[in-house]
Amino acid sequence: MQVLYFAWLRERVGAAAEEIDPDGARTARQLIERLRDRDPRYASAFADMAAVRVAVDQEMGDLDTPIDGAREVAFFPPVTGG
Amino acid sequence: MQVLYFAWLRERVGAAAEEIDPDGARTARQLIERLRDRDPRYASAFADMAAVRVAVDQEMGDLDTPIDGAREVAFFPPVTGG
Amino acid sequence: MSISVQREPFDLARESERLTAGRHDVGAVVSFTGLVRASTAEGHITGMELEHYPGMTERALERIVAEARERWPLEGVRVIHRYGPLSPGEQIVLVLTASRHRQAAFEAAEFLMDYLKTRAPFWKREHGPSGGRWVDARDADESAARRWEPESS
Amino acid sequence: MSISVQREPFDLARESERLTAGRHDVGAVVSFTGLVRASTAEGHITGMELEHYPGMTERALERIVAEARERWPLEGVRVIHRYGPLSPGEQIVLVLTASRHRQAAFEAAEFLMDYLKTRAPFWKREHGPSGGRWVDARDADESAARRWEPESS
Repeated sequence: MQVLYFAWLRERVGAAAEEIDPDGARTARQLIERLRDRDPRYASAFADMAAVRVAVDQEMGDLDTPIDGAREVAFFPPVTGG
Repeated sequence: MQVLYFAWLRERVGAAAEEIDPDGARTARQLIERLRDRDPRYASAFADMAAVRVAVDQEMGDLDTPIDGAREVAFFPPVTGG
Repeated sequence: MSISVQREPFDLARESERLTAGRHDVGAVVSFTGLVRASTAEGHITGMELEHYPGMTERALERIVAEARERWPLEGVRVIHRYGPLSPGEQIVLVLTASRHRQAAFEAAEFLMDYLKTRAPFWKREHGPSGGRWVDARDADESAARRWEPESS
Repeated sequence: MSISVQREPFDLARESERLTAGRHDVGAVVSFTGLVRASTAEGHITGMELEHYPGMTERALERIVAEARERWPLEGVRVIHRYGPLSPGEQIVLVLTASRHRQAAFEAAEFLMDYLKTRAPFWKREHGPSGGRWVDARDADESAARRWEPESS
């Protein structure tokens, strides 16, 4: 599964994209829990879960959106375009 | 006093502007009454008073706006610009 | 110079650039362009003639612009209204507003159009297959203008 | 093609003309141009960087445009959003709407901006004297977007 990070989440994780084995995670929230256990960079990036937004296969979702079979999961802060 | 007419009021009166002696008329309504008595063209132009708008010295007014000392009184239908 | 009453077409890009040239405090520019439609409520038209009241028109537009500036924090305003003969597809009116934020720019542009439609001395005469007719004022325009008056809300 | 995500500046006049060229059924064209301001809530900035999510950005904008077309009778819509480094005074975003009447054109343009601000994956990083900082989302933008949701009114 391709996992993408944008804005300050990208900076804190230290990568824009990485291939990750979801390791049984069935929602975005569970995937974040797996990542946090893996490395302190993720614990820092995902310290404030209220500031984390999720897209699954390029569709806006939330922390409880299922990620089974997804090709691409993205994490980013609230958007600030326009 | 210069009296101006616009749009279909101009067409019915048959003039865009004319010099008129107010002959004691103190409001736009009184001026219209004087004109009506003068010629059937005015009676036709001012047949529907609800459709008549007034400006005195280029300021929007109404039928009861005083015209004493005015240099220019204009009559026209509701505006349709923009 | 924030208002013009003219026969000639206007140039949206040039007017917009003038409003923001060298400015770094404008975050939002809204433009409204009104065009002649070939089909109206009354049927197909081949053109129209816009009559106005020279002198009063300019005063009315200046006053509407001044009122918009009082109501919203605007960094720039431009109003251009054409008169004379106009064909379908041609420009009639341009309203441009510039502000720090989008809400002020949008609201002021809508206000300017609503007031211009109901308070500026212009009259449209449409030409169609069955001759010419003066356009009637629309109640919808009057209601739109009234929403900006606090006493009516 | 109604949406573009690009590094290059856009040409308001050209986009506006494209929307109405040869059309005689458009009575109202509204444009919104968003520009980089030199002074923000956080102080003076020397520039900004707009990051986005290629692929998803286009999908999100297409969806927002489709929703605007469902809600209002539009004759044309155009949305251009830039990304990359931008200096104060530079264009960020263009929204153009064309309709028979002004109310639809104004409302659709405001809706597009409100949704674009809260639903399209862009992130601004401002650069100032004390370094760079990611811009926080504004509650005001979220409230502005919510006014278009019937259940909340």
